[in-house]
Amino acid sequence: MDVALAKAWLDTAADAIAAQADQLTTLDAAIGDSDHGVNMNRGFGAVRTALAGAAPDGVGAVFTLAGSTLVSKVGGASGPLYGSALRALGKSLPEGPEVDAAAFGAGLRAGLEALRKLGGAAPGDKTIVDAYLPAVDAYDAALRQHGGDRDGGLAAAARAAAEAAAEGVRATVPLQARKGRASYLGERSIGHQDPGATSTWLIFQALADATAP
Amino acid sequence: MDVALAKAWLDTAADAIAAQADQLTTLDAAIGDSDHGVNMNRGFGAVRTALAGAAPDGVGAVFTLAGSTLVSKVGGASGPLYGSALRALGKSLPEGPEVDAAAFGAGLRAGLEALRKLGGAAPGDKTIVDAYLPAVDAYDAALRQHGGDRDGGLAAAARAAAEAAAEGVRATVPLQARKGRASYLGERSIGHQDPGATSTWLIFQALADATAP
Amino acid sequence: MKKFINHPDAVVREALVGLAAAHPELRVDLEQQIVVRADAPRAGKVGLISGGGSGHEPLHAGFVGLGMLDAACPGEVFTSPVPDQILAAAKAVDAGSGVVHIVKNYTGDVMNFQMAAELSADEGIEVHSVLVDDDVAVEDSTWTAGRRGTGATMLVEKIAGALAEEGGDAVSVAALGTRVNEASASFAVALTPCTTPAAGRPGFELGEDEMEVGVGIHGEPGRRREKLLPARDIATMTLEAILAAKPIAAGEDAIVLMNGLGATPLIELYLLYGEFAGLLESAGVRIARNLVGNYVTSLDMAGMSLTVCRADPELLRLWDAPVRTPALRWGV
Amino acid sequence: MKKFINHPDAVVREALVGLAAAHPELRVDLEQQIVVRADAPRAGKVGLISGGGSGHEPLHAGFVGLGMLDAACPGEVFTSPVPDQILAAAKAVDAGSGVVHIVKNYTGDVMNFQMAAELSADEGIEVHSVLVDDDVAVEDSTWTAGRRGTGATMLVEKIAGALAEEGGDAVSVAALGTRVNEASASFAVALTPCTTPAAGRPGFELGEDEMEVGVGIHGEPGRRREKLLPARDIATMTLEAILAAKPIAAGEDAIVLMNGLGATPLIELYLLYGEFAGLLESAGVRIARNLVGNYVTSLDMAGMSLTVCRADPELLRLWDAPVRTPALRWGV
Ligand SMILES: Nc1ncnc2c1ncn2[C@@H]1O[C@H](COP(=O)(O)OP(=O)(O)O)[C@@H](O)[C@H]1O
Ligand SMILES: Nc1ncnc2c1ncn2[C@@H]1O[C@H](COP(=O)(O)OP(=O)(O)O)[C@@H](O)[C@H]1O
Ligand SMILES: [Mg+2]
Ligand SMILES: [Mg+2]
Ligand SMILES: [Mg+2]
Ligand SMILES: [Mg+2]
Repeated sequence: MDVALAKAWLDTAADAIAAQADQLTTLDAAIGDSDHGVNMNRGFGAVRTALAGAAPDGVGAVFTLAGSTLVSKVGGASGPLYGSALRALGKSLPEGPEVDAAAFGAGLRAGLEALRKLGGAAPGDKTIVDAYLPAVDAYDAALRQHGGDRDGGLAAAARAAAEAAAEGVRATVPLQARKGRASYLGERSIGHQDPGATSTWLIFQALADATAP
Repeated sequence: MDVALAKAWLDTAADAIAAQADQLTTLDAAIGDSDHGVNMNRGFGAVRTALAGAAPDGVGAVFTLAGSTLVSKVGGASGPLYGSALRALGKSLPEGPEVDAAAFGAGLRAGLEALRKLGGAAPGDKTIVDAYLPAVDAYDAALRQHGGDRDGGLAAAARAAAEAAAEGVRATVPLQARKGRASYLGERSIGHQDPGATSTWLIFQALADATAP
Repeated sequence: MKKFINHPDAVVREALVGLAAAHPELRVDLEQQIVVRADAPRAGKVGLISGGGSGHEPLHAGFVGLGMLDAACPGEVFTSPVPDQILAAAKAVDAGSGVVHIVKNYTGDVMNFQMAAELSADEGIEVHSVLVDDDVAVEDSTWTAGRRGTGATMLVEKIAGALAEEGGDAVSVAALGTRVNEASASFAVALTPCTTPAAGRPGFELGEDEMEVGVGIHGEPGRRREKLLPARDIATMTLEAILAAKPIAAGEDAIVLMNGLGATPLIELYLLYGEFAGLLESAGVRIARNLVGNYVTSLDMAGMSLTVCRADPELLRLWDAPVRTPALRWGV
Repeated sequence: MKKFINHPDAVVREALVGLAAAHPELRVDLEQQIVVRADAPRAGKVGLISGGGSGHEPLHAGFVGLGMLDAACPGEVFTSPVPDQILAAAKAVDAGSGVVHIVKNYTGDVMNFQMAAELSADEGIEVHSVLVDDDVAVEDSTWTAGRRGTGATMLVEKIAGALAEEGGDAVSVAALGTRVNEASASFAVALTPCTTPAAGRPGFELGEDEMEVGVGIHGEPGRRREKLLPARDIATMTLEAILAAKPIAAGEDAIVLMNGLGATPLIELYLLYGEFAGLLESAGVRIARNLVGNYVTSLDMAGMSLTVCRADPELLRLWDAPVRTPALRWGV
């Protein structure tokens, strides 16, 4: 992955989030406070603007800038969580204008760890983690299989990650939330798809789209 | 008219107003503040209670008590207006347990004058006056014709008054209000039936019902 | 109808029970349905009395206390009080210096206060009156019952109340109240109708994209119905109506009341206030004092009214004078 | 959606423009989106900072001023502020005595204030925190994000603010804030959902005869949905939930906040207060102080919350201490 691809991913994610913002807000209305789409759209819009106005010299710098932008523009739960994840991803990457699929995969996992450290959510709590964790697991598994591909397996790993995230999103429906605003609902949170997991899937789907050959 | 008939009239009026309270309030919603039925019902309910608890020794005393009760229980525009009218009616009647149809008719007109003096409304202003004035005119005209009837013409005069009041109510529809709350609407008051004129008709209809042979 | 009530008929009475519990500094007479300053009557002080239909809270009972009203007479919801109530209030507050009625210009209010004034006179209480008719949405002509009393009522109560507290006599207090009214103009816009407990349904209907322009505080329909506009345009049309009726020259001072009608959140009132402040500044008018909040309401109506009062140093001084009431408090 | 706004994205900013115009005694920084006491930083005084999503006005900006907050950080509607804002507020009010964050317990608020605390520490500003979690509608267990911060926030801001004004140090002010929170319990009931400007539609749906019991102040659905009940029964269920979570013995003092959620008229709040006062009296609890009005709101939600804080003489003394802010003012 090079700087251009990193930017393309975030741009694609911004497009997907803009297109799905209403849907994300509707999901948040059911078990939260009706702002997840608005928050994510404000954040990724700001990321787009920040990246357009900056010339990051490395892949890591792209993600660090994106993460910092989310932290300072979003607020709410999703701002610090996604912001910290992207910042951790950026910081974990080796310096330079290009990183290989393995390093990127490790970075994604570093992002997950940062997010989990900040939010304290375990798998099954009906949060971002329920899409993010299966996505990085699937990424790693696919990479082991496709590491010899022309792009080092990035496209295949991203596709696998997106699919696993989608599966993870579906699996949030029957869960009872134990973190975030949805947890206030207790059993009434059961039967609803988690908004944050859904936006995580959009971001991994954007990765698959941006890396597709 | 004797004390019993005077009370019967007010009781009948109270019944009619209770039955039509919602309708009066709906009319008031269109060009006023949605309380005319509530006001009239509270007032005539109080009149019923007051009369039940008192033993007025004359016809005039019945109406004076009823009028004072309306003044002290209703508020709004209709309380003072109807209250003053009934008080004036009561005070204008000769003392004693019975009055003839002519004295009663003069009393009704005295009530109208008191109401007009207090409210300042002219015919055509879309108010109580537009039902009350034609009613007393019709009463007097009928009395001239039926003065020789067994009851001194009371029943026929009351019937004529009720019919004229009904006609007066219908005639308020195309009028533009110039008094009371409906006047704020200017031209938008046109096309609506006046609530106060409507309650006046109910009261005259109650008189016709109570005096019917 | 969704309301925190027990029974439509008991709303006013039960709210007074709550008022009494919350404000031991007030004397709430549930029998007479009046709210009186605990220290009334006060020797040498003219008694300031207002009242009107309930449903406009904090008006009037929320303005009883030091520096404002001596008594309030709450009627049934949207129904003026009855003469007996107003007479009882006069008896409770008159210390021989007379009383001043502050009356909003509605047919019912005017008649009931007038009857009360006659009863009071019969009892030897001198009564003066201030008629408040600031709502410029209504044309003031022989074709109407005249302009309605709305937002300016609380300005009259505050400023006349300050003079009464200082020891002004009944004639001066009434004259000052009249002067405040004459200097004031108001205009209201509603986004939703209101529902009285007794009626149980909204007083009028408004489409999802409509507003009622020039609405009354009893849910009386307004001048006209229009498509909902951005706050900026609503502010412009409101201020134009106000300044057309009561012009204020550039360089003059004004007291501005940015008032919510009951169900409009404060964030919207502040946003609107920002618009009005910008427009008044452009017109060269100096907002010397302002209030933003729910002061003269219309039950659960979503809407706002603006009141602009041309002020001189005397009005400003009396505006700033100490006041301690449930709904307005400063300087003490 | 019917609101007095220009554009959903501009609501918070434009309301701050209005706040600035209405309250020249506050410094409103539109760039950083913070509201600061004009006289901050004050030597020797710990800086009290709160903030949270907008839509709860007057909380928090309406409580900036003498005897209460030094700064407020309003986030977007129902979205906690970002760390940059909170850091900017800390820099604006810290006079070397450190700052105290008053944070409502929501995942987003906690994380953003935490990040801001780290940034502030990096800049050499000592930060202490009070976490407010008074809403007993939420079970406080490892199965939830913990109880939400609601009505007690303004009690914490008032009482901790009074101690800060007296010169209390950061540790004592934070400890006192925590003590007020621990002594407080709140519970809310909504009759209608609220609509955020950005979403443009209500957060949940309620039938014409339903109420949401234990609702959150962000329109989060509550514990359960029920048929609408008379005010008396709603009061009973509310108070039971509160006293079950935080019992108060007969003979003890309480501060009671009868709070409207934004679109509930004052007449209903007073009626409810009467019910609560009666119930508390029966329980032998003495309401030493009370407030009735819209203090911690939820945009245009029709609803109410009750907060009961067990009070001792120190809390009452600090409650009575002078305060001068846009939304709370006494003693000065
Ligand atoms: N502790 C947590 N860890 C991981 N994700 C969380 C946590 N708390 C909340 N979330 C996610 O955040 C989403 C809500 O984000 P958003 O609506 O933007 O913030 P807020 O809840 O502050 O309004 C939830 O759907 C959930 O997936
Ligand atoms: N000046 C007046 N003279 C005669 N009738 C009037 C006058 N003003 C109002 N009314 C009558 O009163 C009716 C309204 O009564 P009501 O609704 O009880 O009082 P309010 O207008 O105070 O709410 C109107 O429909 C009208 O007929
Ligand atoms: Mg949310
Ligand atoms: Mg009426
Ligand atoms: Mg009325
Ligand atoms: Mg949020």
